[in-house]
Amino acid sequence: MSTIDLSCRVGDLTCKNPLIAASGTFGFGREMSRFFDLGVLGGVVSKGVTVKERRGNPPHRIAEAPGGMLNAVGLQNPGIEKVIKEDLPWLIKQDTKVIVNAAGDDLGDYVKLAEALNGVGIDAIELNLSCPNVKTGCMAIGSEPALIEEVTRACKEIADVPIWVKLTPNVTHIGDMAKAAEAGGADAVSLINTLLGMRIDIRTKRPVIRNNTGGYSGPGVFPVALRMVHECFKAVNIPIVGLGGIMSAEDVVEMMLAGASAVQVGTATLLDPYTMPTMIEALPSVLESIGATSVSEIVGQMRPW
Amino acid sequence: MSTIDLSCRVGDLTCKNPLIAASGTFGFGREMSRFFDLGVLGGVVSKGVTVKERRGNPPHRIAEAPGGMLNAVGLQNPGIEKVIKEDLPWLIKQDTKVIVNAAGDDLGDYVKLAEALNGVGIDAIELNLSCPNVKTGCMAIGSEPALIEEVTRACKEIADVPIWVKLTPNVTHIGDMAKAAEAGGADAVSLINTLLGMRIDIRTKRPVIRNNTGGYSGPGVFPVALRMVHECFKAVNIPIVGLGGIMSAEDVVEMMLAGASAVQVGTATLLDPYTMPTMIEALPSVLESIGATSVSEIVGQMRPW
Amino acid sequence: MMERKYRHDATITKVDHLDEDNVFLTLNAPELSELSKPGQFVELETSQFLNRPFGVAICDKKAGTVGIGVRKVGKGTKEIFEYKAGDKATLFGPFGYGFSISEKTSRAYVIGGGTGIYPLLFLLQELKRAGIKTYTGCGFQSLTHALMIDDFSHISDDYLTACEIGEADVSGTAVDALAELYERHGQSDGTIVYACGPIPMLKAVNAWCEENGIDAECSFEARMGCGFGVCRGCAIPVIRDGQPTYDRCCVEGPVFRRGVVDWEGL
Amino acid sequence: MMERKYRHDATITKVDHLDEDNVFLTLNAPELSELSKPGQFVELETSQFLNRPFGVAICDKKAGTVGIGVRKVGKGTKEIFEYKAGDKATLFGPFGYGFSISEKTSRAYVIGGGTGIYPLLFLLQELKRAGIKTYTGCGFQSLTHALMIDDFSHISDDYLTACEIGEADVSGTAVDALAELYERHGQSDGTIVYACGPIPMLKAVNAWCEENGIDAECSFEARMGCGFGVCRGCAIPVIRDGQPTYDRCCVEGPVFRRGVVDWEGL
Ligand SMILES: Cc1cc2nc3c(=O)[nH]c(=O)nc-3n(C[C@H](O)[C@H](O)[C@H](O)COP(=O)(O)OP(=O)(O)OC[C@H]3O[C@@H](n4cnc5c(N)ncnc54)[C@H](O)[C@@H]3O)c2cc1C
Ligand SMILES: Cc1cc2nc3c(=O)[nH]c(=O)nc-3n(C[C@H](O)[C@H](O)[C@H](O)COP(=O)(O)OP(=O)(O)OC[C@H]3O[C@@H](n4cnc5c(N)ncnc54)[C@H](O)[C@@H]3O)c2cc1C
Ligand SMILES: Cc1cc2nc3c(=O)[nH]c(=O)nc-3n(C[C@H](O)[C@H](O)[C@H](O)COP(=O)(O)O)c2cc1C
Ligand SMILES: Cc1cc2nc3c(=O)[nH]c(=O)nc-3n(C[C@H](O)[C@H](O)[C@H](O)COP(=O)(O)O)c2cc1C
Ligand code: FES
Ligand code: FES
Repeated sequence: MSTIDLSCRVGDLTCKNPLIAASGTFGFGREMSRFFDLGVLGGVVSKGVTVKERRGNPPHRIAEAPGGMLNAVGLQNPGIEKVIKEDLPWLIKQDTKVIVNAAGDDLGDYVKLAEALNGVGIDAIELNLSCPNVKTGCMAIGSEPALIEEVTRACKEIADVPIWVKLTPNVTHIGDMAKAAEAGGADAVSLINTLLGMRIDIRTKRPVIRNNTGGYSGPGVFPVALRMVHECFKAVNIPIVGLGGIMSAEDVVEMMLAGASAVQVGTATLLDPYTMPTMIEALPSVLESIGATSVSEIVGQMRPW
Repeated sequence: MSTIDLSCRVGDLTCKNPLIAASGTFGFGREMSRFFDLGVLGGVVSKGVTVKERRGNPPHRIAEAPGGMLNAVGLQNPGIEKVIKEDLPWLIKQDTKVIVNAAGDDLGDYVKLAEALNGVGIDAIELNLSCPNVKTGCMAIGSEPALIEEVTRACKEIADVPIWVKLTPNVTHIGDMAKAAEAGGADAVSLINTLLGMRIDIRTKRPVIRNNTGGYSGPGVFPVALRMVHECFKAVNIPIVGLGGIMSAEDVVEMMLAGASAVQVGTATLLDPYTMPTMIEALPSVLESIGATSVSEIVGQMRPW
Repeated sequence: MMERKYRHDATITKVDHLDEDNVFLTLNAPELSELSKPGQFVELETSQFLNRPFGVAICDKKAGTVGIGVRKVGKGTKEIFEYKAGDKATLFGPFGYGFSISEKTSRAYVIGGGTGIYPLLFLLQELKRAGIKTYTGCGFQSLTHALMIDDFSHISDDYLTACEIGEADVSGTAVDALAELYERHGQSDGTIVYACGPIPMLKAVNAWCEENGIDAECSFEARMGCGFGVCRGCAIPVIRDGQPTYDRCCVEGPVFRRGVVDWEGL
Repeated sequence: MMERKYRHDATITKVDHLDEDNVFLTLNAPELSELSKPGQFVELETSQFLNRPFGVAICDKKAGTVGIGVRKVGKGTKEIFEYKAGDKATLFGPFGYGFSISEKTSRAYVIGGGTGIYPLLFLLQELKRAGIKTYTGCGFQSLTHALMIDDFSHISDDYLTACEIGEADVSGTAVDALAELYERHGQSDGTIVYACGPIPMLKAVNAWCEENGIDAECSFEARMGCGFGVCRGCAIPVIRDGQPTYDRCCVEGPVFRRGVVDWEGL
């Protein structure tokens, strides 16, 4: 019906549309396949995977906030070996791009994960240098440009697929983090991971989340995510995958105008498992309404004052 | 009726209750006096004042976001001289504490403002080291611990009233900023100012706000504000004035449990001018419901897991 | 509990859908109707974050009701469009500096465009009560977009609809209607133009008034944070003491004398 | 447009306020009622950010309706408490692993506490249909807090209300009711306990079952992000392969065999 071209490119990777499921809100995809054929999506990023199995944090892991939620799951996952054996084979068979979100405590972990993923048949690795809910690695690495560059370079040397670096928004200068990833050879940066937040149960005087703090996501973070995507767009030449609070096809367009070559959808899926197909269905008419004939032509087309 | 003691202390300053109007959403108080007697409030922080008159940013200055709003007013104000002559005399006559929010481009500006405010009869100065909507000063200073300390110390040497330092949340380690203020001799830190954000009008492809970026405030920032208040509470010994997204008496209690000795209310007033009296009326019963007999006893009483 | 004079928990008593995009709501809000003056506005709560400003379009102090006309343009007004009689609505106001009706005013040209016409109804009501002759011109894209013609022609001493497309009293803009009305009724001491509508229309009204040496009061719109003067979000460029600066649309406005407005800066 | 099998835009057909805090909603949602099994739950949209999980309490596949019982505890349920017949509601589901009804089951002890009783109604309906004898005990704070006694006693082969305060069939907890029922009806091959209620009650049920060598299926609650297995928010401590780990309340649960639950870790 519509003649709008939805295909988009993130470096060498071409996706059928710019909607990629974000890490941690889509499992390893299989649970979602009862809702729809994953082939409708541009791509799927797996739950964060670590070298060894992780049990994750004790409950409560979730708290609510106006315009969003906090989580501190703590990277519960079966470990890379099991994921490669039991989860990825199914996911790779789906007609969509598969990106594995890799999380570690230190450089060695990231290297091990990149090595293990060689030859598995995925389309990219997303280095999670930004999870705020674990004690070591991740966000600690992701707020130090030198560490970002080092980890990225090491993985880039080993991996046989593109490396995306996922950045934390809990930093003063996000552009510097993107530059460090670029310097390390990253094929793309994805942002934002969650904002570090907290909620207290006033009755028990306890933090609602057992981990005390949690990562804040949802529409309440959208303005921050959009600003940071645009800052990175100005700072680096590698493509940007934009996420954080995207709830509608209009938000997708707004994020791409700010400079994102593709987007990821996280929390919105939790509220309605059909959210991503709904956005994909709505996207052509939103693009038409602003006079665009393809999705790729709008990337970074925001005109600052 | 209720026997709950609402009085609270921020250092040497005693307020009749912990609800202080935040800067920039209460003008210089006079516009609000048609709604209620300012004597019901714990205190009022003035709009940000600069050495010279400022015209502010061109419109649009406001954008909406789910769970909040963005603003880039750009510190429109008549300049310190006129404020002292025309605005403060009225405000000081009200039966509430008066804090002047002072904003500058550099150390010299802050010193001039502190000097000018000597003997005027206000109760404290809040150094705005955090406004994200002006090109120089403010947030640039507020993200550098050394500069925070320097500006604070210089003002502290001159001023005849307590110095509060208002911090920006757009930093990696908020605790370090609070420590710098403490090292400079600050009597209190107040936080958070707004999160730097952006919105784009997808039809015009222009940022909704003429300034391109704006400061994000409202309930959507509450979890971040709460987490940062608690981080500062752990980092320093001076009192903390907590703000960011407070919308109800329950939020006041949550913020104080996290470590705030008093709170400020900003954006909520824009949605309903009677918000602060409503919160003050509701506060005793909320405190009662958690078994407290005074507001001061709950400060920092959150029990981390 | 403290009195809340400017807060109104109203009931919607009547909903008139004027066309596919415009609705006229009548609200039962006695204190609000008691306080309101023409040109002032209210802030209406919706499920959107900020309240939405609308000019008071009708005010029946006896019945204790006010009316507002709302055009569906975005999320908030889309929600308002679905309101039904009996629904509750929270409003704040009235706010702002309205139209001034001077003792010296003898005749008034009342010019509206688009949704700018709504608040003019209330103005016309008060002008009539003050015994002032009113000549009204409303401009629309086309006749199918024209609104409330009957109400306006009924209350005005002369009324013209102007449309750029299709057949109307005047083919052209609201300012062409103004010119035609002026042609018919001329001026005398105490002639004034009242205008409310989109910026291009106001600019054209201003230019025409400049040329013809007539004073005008123009009602502006601006994105508002609060609506009552504390946030400085609603900047309108003006000239004060010869210097360009920003007034607050919600306090010094929404109605400005054309002389203070910084028309270049708009 | 793609089919949305697990999304239901339902209409509320009936609202029964059971007491000041509890409401029973009947919703017209044919596909949902077609799919639902006892112990499964739905996620109900409200104006709060996350959806709210409720066990399916009644399921009339012929009428195409489901029922849920809701207790007012916070913001979301306060909103639900105000729903009126005719209102629309969006639900997702059914989700989760429900109670299993085995061919071998001969008699079932059904134990509920607080809002945990609601999903047991649907279970009792299916147990009855399968010809299994049911002995039901529901525990409440006091008799004034007791809910749906008629419905439960009507559908069960034996029914006892237990209250810690005041006069009831059993003075004590739901587990005391269980003991009393067991006293009366004993066990045979294929006896099972089904339980749904607060953690302390489930712990007591587990301890009692341990002692008496009877198996149990217990339905748990956990804060949920999604309700369908992708966020890992809803952790329930279990023992798998001898190791403590976390299962998902929404996929492996909400109903767990008592043997897999890490009762110490709760
Ligand atoms: C003093 C005043 C009087 C007004 N009187 C009327 C009236 O009588 N009838 C009528 O139909 N409209 C009137 N408007 C315009 C009306 O306020 C906007 O159409 C409405 O706010 C749009 O809200 P939305 O959610 O549908 O649009 P969105 O575009 O979704 O709103 C996004 C944001 O922009 C603001 N906004 C959008 N358009 C305008 C606008 N034109 N002016 C100010 N803010 C805007 C909204 O308030 C909101 O904050 C008036 C505006 C002002 C300032
Ligand atoms: C599988 C399952 C089945 C349930 N069945 C029923 C039922 O049949 N009837 C009934 O009345 N209640 C049931 N509950 C509990 C019900 O979900 C909560 O009472 C409800 O979510 C509270 O929402 P609120 O906004 O009123 O409370 P708030 O405290 O304002 O909610 C804050 C957050 O905590 C969550 N939360 C609060 N209490 C609970 C709880 N007990 N369990 C899970 N999450 C909670 C909310 O969902 C929300 O995310 C069930 C819960 C689960 C997990
Ligand atoms: C429950 C939950 C689990 C998450 N787990 C991960 C994870 O394992 N790895 C990761 O990089 N990001 C994780 N995230 C962050 C999201 O991928 C995303 O960056 C963030 O939520 C912002 O996007 P959103 O607002 O669209 O959710 C998680 C988010 C949520 C809500
Ligand atoms: C319209 C507007 C103007 C503001 N102006 C100032 C200012 O002049 N000085 C300042 O320190 N903070 C200013 N702020 C920030 C607030 O004081 C407050 O720190 C922030 O909005 C977070 O609190 P809130 O969510 O309660 O609004 C302004 C905020 C808004 C919304
Ligand atoms: S809208 Fe806030 S000052 Fe005008
Ligand atoms: S609630 Fe998301 S996995 Fe269970």
